[in-house]
Amino acid sequence: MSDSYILYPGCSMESSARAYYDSLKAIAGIIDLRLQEIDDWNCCGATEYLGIKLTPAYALISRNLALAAQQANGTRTVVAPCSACYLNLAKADYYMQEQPVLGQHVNEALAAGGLSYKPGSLDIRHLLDVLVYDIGLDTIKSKVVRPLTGLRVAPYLGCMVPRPDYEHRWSDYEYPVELDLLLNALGAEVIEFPLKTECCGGHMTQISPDTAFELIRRLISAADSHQADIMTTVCPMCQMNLDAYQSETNKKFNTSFRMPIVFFTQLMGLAFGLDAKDLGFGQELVSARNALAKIGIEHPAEAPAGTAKPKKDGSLPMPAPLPPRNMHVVGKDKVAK
Amino acid sequence: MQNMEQERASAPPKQIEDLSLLGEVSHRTAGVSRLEMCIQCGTCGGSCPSEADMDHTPRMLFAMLRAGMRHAALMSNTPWICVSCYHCVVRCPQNVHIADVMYTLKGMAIEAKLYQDSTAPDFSQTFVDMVEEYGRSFEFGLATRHYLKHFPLRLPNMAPMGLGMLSKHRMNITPTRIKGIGQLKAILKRAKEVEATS
Amino acid sequence: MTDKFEPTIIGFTCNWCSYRAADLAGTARIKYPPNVRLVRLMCSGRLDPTFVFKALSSGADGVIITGCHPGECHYLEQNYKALRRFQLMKRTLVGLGLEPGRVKLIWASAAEGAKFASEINTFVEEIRALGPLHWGIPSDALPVSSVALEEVPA
Amino acid sequence: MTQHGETNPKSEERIGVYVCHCGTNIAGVVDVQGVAEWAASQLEHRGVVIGRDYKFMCSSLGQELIEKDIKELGLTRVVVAACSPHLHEATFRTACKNAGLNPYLCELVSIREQVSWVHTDKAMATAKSKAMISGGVERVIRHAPLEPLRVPIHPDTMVVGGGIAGIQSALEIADAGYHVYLVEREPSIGGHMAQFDKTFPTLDCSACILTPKMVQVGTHPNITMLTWSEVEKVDGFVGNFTVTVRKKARKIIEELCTGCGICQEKCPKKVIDDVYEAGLGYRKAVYTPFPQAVPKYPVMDVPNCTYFEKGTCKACEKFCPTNAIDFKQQDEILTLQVGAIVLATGYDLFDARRVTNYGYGRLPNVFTSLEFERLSNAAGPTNGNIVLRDGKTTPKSVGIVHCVGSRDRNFNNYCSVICCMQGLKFAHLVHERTGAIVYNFYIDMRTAYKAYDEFYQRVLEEGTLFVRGKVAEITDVARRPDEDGHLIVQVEDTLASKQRRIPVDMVILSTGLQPRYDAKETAKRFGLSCSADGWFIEKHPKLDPISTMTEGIYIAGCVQGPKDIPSSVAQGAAAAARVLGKIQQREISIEPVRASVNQDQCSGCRICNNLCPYNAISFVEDRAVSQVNAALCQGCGTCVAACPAGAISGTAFSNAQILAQIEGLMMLNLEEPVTA
Amino acid sequence: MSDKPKFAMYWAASCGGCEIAVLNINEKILDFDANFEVVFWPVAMDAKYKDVEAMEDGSILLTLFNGGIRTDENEHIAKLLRRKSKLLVAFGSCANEGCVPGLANFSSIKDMVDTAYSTVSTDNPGNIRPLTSYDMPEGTIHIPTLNPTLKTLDQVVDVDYYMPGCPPESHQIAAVIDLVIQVLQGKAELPPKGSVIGAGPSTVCDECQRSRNVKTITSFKRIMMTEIDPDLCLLEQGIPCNGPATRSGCNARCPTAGAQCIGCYGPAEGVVDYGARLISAFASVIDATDPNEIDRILDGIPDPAGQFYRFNLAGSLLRSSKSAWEKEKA
Repeated sequence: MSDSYILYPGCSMESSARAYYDSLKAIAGIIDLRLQEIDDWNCCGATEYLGIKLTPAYALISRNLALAAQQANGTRTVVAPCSACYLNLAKADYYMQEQPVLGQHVNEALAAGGLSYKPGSLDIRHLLDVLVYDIGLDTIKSKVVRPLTGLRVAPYLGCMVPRPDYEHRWSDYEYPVELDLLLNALGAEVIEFPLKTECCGGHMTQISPDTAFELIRRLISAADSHQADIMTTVCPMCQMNLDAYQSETNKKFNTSFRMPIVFFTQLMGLAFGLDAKDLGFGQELVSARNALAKIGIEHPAEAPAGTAKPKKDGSLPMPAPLPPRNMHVVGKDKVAK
Repeated sequence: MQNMEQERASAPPKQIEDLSLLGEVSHRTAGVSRLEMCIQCGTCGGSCPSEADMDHTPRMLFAMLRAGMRHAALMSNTPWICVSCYHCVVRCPQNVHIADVMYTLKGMAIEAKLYQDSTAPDFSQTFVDMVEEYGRSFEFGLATRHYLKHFPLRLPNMAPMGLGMLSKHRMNITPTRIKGIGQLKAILKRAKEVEATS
Repeated sequence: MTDKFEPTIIGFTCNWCSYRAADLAGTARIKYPPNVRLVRLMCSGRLDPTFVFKALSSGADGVIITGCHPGECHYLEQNYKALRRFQLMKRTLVGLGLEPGRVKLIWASAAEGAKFASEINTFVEEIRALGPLHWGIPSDALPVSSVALEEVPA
Repeated sequence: MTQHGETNPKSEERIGVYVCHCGTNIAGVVDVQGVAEWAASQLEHRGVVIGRDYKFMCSSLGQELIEKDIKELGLTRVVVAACSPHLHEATFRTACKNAGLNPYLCELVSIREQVSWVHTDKAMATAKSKAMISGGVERVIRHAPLEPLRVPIHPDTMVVGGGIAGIQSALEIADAGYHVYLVEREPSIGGHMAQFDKTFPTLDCSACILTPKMVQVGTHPNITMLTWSEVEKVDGFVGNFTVTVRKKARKIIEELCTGCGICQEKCPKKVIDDVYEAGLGYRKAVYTPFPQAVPKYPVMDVPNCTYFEKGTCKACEKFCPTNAIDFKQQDEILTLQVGAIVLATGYDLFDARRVTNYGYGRLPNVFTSLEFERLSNAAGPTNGNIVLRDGKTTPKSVGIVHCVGSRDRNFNNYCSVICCMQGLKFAHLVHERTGAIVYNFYIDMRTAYKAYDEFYQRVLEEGTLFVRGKVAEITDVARRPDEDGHLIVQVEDTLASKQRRIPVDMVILSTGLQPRYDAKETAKRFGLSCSADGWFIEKHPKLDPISTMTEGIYIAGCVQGPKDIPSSVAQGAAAAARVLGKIQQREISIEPVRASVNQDQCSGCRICNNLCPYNAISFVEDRAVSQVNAALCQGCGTCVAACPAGAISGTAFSNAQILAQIEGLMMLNLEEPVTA
Repeated sequence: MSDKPKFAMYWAASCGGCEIAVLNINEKILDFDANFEVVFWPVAMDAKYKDVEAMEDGSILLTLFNGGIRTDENEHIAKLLRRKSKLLVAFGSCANEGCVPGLANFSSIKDMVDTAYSTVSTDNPGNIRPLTSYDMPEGTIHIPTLNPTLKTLDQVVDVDYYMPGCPPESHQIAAVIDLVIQVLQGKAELPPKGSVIGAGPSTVCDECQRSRNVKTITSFKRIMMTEIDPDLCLLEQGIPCNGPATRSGCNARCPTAGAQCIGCYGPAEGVVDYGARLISAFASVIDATDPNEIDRILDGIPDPAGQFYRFNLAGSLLRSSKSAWEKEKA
């Protein structure tokens, strides 16, 4: 295992998701996460280029893979904090293996820029994956100086981190536990959020806003009905949609949700005792002020409903939950999940 | 006899069963699409979060591909409404690469200029144009250009949000250009040539 | 006939797994190229390196050896013995200058007709890429007594 | 074409080559006539005196052709190019034998499975057929006349698994007058069928039809029941298996126990019953799984027993009227001799928790099929009341989901066969008992077999609502007011081409069947193989679904693949018929594929000594040579291939035969194919 | 001219050790002399090829032919002696299976000649190479040309008997000469044509006095780097001893002396490929099921082809390395 990673930040990290980048940089030192940014990386094409032309779309993505592989120098892990970037990089790597002719075409194109990439030579991983499985929950827990006790957090992953999960890196497609475990390690009160991998609307905010607003409504309303103080995401697009379009959504459905949406790295920074403003707090459009105010309040909230003793009645026993999958076995058979 | 032929010639293209359609879509999809393995179970349509706004469920669209309904299939808004959430992909009992098939259909629709609403194709094209120009996406330029063209009436509603984003420095007003833009352009040019000949 | 090189490959199969996988590929009409000729053994453990040398010296361009999956041998554990023998044999052949890709050991259970066919497919292409072998000796110079020396046991 | 026949001395044998058309199966791809003519002319110097092609060599006319040639042309060897030897080797050997030729002087060349069915290029397929026949001719020249080995058959049989298939098998054999050991790992026989409430399509009460059979087993003089027991080791071969069985300690002295049930009544420890009650009910730490259990003796659940946990309690011992409790009782190891084994180890239910989008284990009112069986069973935890997980509320609407874990590449690829009928049965029971609205969500309705589709019609008549679509997810997150407080089944109604969200109170997953969790180990223990899915592989999928590749071991019931009760019973009976057939032969002939050591040539290096898994090779100290015990040898040939002195030879697969075959196979290569 | 049966001995590509071994039969040489007339034996007496050519076909009763067929001269004399002899014996490892000269079959002629004339072991500053023919005023002279590969005697001519060993043990030679004399006197019969004479039917272990057990080993070792139990089978101690596959007849000389058998007596009765037997044997005693572990153990045999074919390469099924024959074809 190499101790440093190649970072593919993606376009949003430098604009709409600056809070994500700031907080990531802030926590990286504390947990000894060494990141080396790909020199002169380009946009991954998001979900747009794939819908126009196949080879150019994959060539666009693969330029980054080729640069990363050149720069790899001992490591083979590329970390992407943005879900769409993560998926695009992983997808290109996987499909070029599954369908070698695609790899040949892409390499023909890369050759025009003096580059080449051998599919399968890098491990493409999402930031959360690296934090949970490489850095480890124990390390993270050991760095917590200000547990987020009492903060009710809705863990929200969105779609493209746990799905399609070509390399079987996650505990489940629908109800993965990694983010919950991490937030638990920070001392937060993690709500059992049933829509944790439902869609935020993606680019629909631009194309068919009504479609998107319905999806945003479902998510915010579910988090709200679970009395979440705050919702945390692992993806710039999700944060943007849920945060920036929340008031639009409220208008459309005549609701008045005020659900702050922050990146999980921001919460990590808080738990590590860092200053909120160094973590990009304040950049969110729906302010997290009230939620932050809650941390540090002396008495914790009442015992969560989930831990209440089962009532003495004639109810029938429930099956035991499926034991969690062994942590992170790359390439593990789908059946074993 | 002659009548029939005339009739056939004048019939709208969607009535011709184009049995090469399924194969073409499958061939043009990244990876191994497994499209021909669809058993029409409806897991995709059942899983879809944006199905309500689609003309056809994905399953139905696949049935149309199978039936060779080229025109109708490419005209369907379904691929454009797909949010790429991959719920259908991981649940599909036949492991069809549904989301990637949707990308293929978008590309084919653009190529054939068959779509009901140009919002989505334009958005994609605008995005791609900017990426090809700068090597990075440029949200501000994209959003203003796109909204101006397609949702001028919504702009007033969106203005506070845009201002918020600007005031919080979450949108750059000027685009960033990568150093290797020449290299990228060369790569994309060659990629388009490869695409055209494959 | 095509212009491309059509290799001749000898395949050794175990009676219980891979031979039945070949049968199954047949029953299921799964197509694979006709370049492989199979020899049935009772077990991959029966594979004497002599057979492989014989095949190569008789003009085969490649040899594929197939057996039950590890842990699933009809004779409990003999495929492990085949594995050991194969590894040493392969090293010896490489020492004699053979491309390592010309001999291959694969596992296929009786249920894996499709896998069997696809392995054959892959191997034929691999050998095709390596080109003809035709190990050294013209066939008319084969040792006169090589076969006759072995007595048929009663 | 490279002819190096000259390198071989002209063969003295008189060989007949027969090429089968197999209708068009072979003849459609291979020029069979050309191949036969080629063999007669080009292999003449190798001793081929006649080459014939015929429409169906395996037909009686085809066989007569061979027999006639053997007699009239004085053939000394026969090569038949047809289908796989696994199908018709015996047929052609018999033909040879009928004509007075030793049956082992016949060689089969598989040009159907290995040529015509898998190749499309006719010229290449024909060339390959010729090469393979050339290999067969070279090989058959070196065949030696052999006699099959004969060994006596032990008349006792072991049936492993006491479900309905095993019960049926055991009873058939025992009724015929032979002794059976019936091994069952649970405390009682009965299997899954004992858990069911009703059986489709007739809706007989499962217990009513099963219990009498269980009692019959329990009292049969020819059956030794070994419950709470597991097979640990199997040695030997057909006719002479030695099976080691671990009889786990029940902590109950069976001779003293009357089955009165006081011990379980007094036992203070309540345990969730994961096996018989499918996790939906409770049992005690000392228990008989259900009232009709056979045998009646309880077992002690040691890990859960308060005495074993804490060192005090012994309530059962105190109250037992016959002093039948024995806390010190140890496992017993039995070594049993049997001639044949029937494996009927059944199936496991697919673990529905794996389909996370269906919420089983997370959403209380999602039930599995086995849970529902217990729920609707009058002897079950709710006395047959169909209620929600709260134990009291009767559902007003119920969704039944088909194909859970089946026909799905993410889980099990295969169709579990019984789930459609099971789902229909549930629909009927829910309707009948609760009057609730019932939805059935299905992909394809598979109601083949007698009276099954009629049952479908009946359930339609009852007003069950059928939705064609694989359920996408089950959730409790409401989007609309009418969904509040319900489970919502989200599905595409593929016939309406619309996504639907259907609120229901209860969901029953018609869970599929899968191989036992330890099927692979069991298969290994008995020397069998499993398919990729994990079901045990039968000898032939159509013509011999009862036998296995290991002679003397038969399979019955779901161990071979998902099946319903009638099929399980039929297969159990069929396996019994096979066993009886074997026993009545008294002795059995075995293929004479055996290794032997040439004592003059053996140097006593002992390299072969650790190679035989059957311990057939021993070292004779005083003569310093190794030898093979033919009775133990199974003929794998590993020692033959390993002997550095070339002192070990193997019949039927000798070095000479194989080397000659290779040489023959290489006579033609595809680079210069002979155009037919 | 005597009327004693005629005897010939020839050395092709060989070292001369076989001749020494024949002389090593001590006083038996007198019996030999009493019974045979030596007509051709380049090492021991002067004789010209043309004298042999002049002899009547089949007039030599017994020819012991040692050495492999490396040159056109070797091949010519092999054919000549075949014609002139009633009994042609492939004598010694070289004639039987190629032996050490046969190791040249690992290389092409070019590589071999380069090694001989242009490496540090040879002082040849002018890089002078032998010519196979040279024009002199008196005419062209020839020296023998190298064949592409070394062949065994029976790859060139029909052989009546095989007598293995490098060299054959003197006591075995003595016994064979005894036998032939007895046959001449009508007291014994010749073994069937094609037989291996002067050796046992089994392998070296048969004569080895070391004790043997069931073998499982977890590593191969080099003998000089290991403490050796003097009474225990060497293979059991991880020493790659070729004894199990090597024909008996030498009285297990090397293992008895504490060194592993290197296989000079060649394969046992009926064995088609000597190296294949050793591959099987060594692989059979390895105690591992994991491919990587097996690889680790096999690393203990760094040059398997050399280990298994030190004496037998030319006589093996494959006869030479791929590079050797590829260059030969080119």
